[in-house]
Amino acid sequence: MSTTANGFPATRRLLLQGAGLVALFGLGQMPFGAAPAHAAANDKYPEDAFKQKSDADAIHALYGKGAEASDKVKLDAPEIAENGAVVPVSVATTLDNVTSIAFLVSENPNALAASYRIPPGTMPSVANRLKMQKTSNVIAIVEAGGKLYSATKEVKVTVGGCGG
Amino acid sequence: MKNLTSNMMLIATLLISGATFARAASSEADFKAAYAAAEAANKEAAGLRNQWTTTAATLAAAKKSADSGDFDQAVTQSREAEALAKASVFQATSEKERWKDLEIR
Amino acid sequence: MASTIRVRATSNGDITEVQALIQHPMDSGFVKDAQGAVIPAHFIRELTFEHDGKAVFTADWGPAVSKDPYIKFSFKGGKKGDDLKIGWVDNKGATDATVAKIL
Amino acid sequence: MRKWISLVSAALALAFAAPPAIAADTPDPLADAKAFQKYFTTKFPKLKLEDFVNGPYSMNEDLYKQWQEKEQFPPYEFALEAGKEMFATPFRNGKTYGDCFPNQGIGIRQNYPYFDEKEGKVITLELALNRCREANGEPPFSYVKDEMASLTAYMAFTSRGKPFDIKIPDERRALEAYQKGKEYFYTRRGQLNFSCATCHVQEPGERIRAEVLAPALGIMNALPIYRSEWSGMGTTSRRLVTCNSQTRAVPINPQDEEYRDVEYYLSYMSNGLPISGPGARP
Repeated sequence: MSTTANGFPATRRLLLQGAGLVALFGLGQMPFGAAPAHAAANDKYPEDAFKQKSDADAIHALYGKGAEASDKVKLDAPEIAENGAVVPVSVATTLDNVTSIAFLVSENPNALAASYRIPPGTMPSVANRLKMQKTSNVIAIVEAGGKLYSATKEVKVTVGGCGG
Repeated sequence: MKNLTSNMMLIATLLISGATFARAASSEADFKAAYAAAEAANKEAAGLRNQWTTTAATLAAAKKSADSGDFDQAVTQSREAEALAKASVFQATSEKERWKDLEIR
Repeated sequence: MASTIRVRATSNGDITEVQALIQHPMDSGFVKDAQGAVIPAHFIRELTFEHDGKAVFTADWGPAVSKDPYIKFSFKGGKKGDDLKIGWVDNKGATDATVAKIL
Repeated sequence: MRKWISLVSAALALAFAAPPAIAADTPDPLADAKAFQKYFTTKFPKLKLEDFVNGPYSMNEDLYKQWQEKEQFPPYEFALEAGKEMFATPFRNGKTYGDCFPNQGIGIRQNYPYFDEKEGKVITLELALNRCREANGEPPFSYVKDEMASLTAYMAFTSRGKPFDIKIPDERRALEAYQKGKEYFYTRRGQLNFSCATCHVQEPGERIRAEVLAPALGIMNALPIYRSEWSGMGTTSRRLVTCNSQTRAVPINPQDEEYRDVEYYLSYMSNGLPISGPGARP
């Protein structure tokens, strides 16, 4: 494209068009699974766990032990969050005797986002909406029969632009 | 034809302002003149309903530099604001016809 | 003042599915306002659902739960016409509660 | 009519001395709308016409799923309820919003904006609502804030599924407003040198800084919208103002004539597509 055809010879420097537009469009894809974390039980508001920065520390504060990755924990989260302010995340499991479910966002200032107490008779399945500061692993922890199981998924988060 | 003329004028203006960059230390009077010129160009853009946010931001930066006594910087920023304002005027003028290129028909 | 809590609870005779949306800013404490001052954290800490005198679901939340939080879960039991009690308390001690009918 | 149009075209052609092939513009809204809709259905052959009212969600599976999940308990729910209550609450003089509108304001959103032949101008729903307030001794609402969004959310909700039915009376000023709206839509502005069309005609379905752009077709049908990016509701006015500032153009005032005209043009382009507002958008 010649500047003459563009019609903006003198002002081209000031117009962040063309190449800028190309650079704005298009974005890489694809997440990959990442490391799980650690693991006990809770019946009070877990003040301390919410204060921890890392996912590992938060899980430890919440349960006092670590978790093992399990394909019986089905974590559903978007590949690319439409907006980091509202990321729908849900988990379901085929595990028995589930007593609690927790969600962590590894890269948030404090990793623990939510923890749910599941009494007998309540289904081991929860959907909620979380805030994500940036691209991060989302970890779901399921406590079942006193043991911890986890599933992890990376969710991409990007900033707003002229979309919508 | 009209576009071409304003185009040439704009190039000329940019060349002139470019040439003056090389001058020695600027005074408050230099700043006031440069700032007034930028404001005038931005007013013209307003008349065409096409001001740029960056012009306003650069004008504000120029004022801030002047307030802190850095008139060299203030003059440079005023000229940048003027160039931006003129580019927005040029854009509005040329778009009066060019918008049709994109039309779905 | 309308309730901050919206609930939809439906029973299929065996399982009751509950969805709730709560009006709350859920300020994280990491966001600045237009003047550059940090907006202090303000979020719901605990949300409970009770059916027939017992808790069927309890949420412990931190500030990373989205503004106007949404939750969905289900539990066994609960008939059409039963009451479901919902209540929350936030980190400033504010509370709200409501009773919804299972449909 | 015809005569006037050809006169204007001639004047335009003279004023800008452009090649006659481009300047031979006889405003023909019906043909424009047909071409406009065809452009989008050709670009997205898998979509049905009514899918376009769901904006970017129709163009991306991952987004569609997130939207479906949000719609289970949509984030505009609170605004909708607030709007319903406001709409039913009488002004201090005992009258209501309904008294200002045909059919008490219920199920009429699809007819806005309309061209007021007496005034010779486009009247949008937001403008009509504020005029209603002022006529009843109430101060107008901000065009970009929550109250206006709530009111229009409720009014849109009562029109859900009804196809846009924008009329352009066969008179000079109406066609002029239409043409100005079209010009506004295609005119590049701001330092980024973007027009509305750059994002919403040329690139819908593409990601710009990772956001999937909404197609211009059907974009008005979903308004007002709850935008996750705003963590709140936005009116049509807010949508237009932010579009401008995102291209680094200084926005004009809400409900200035250009904005009313572009809303008129865009709504007309979506004639026949159902109202889907209030909507939820990224």
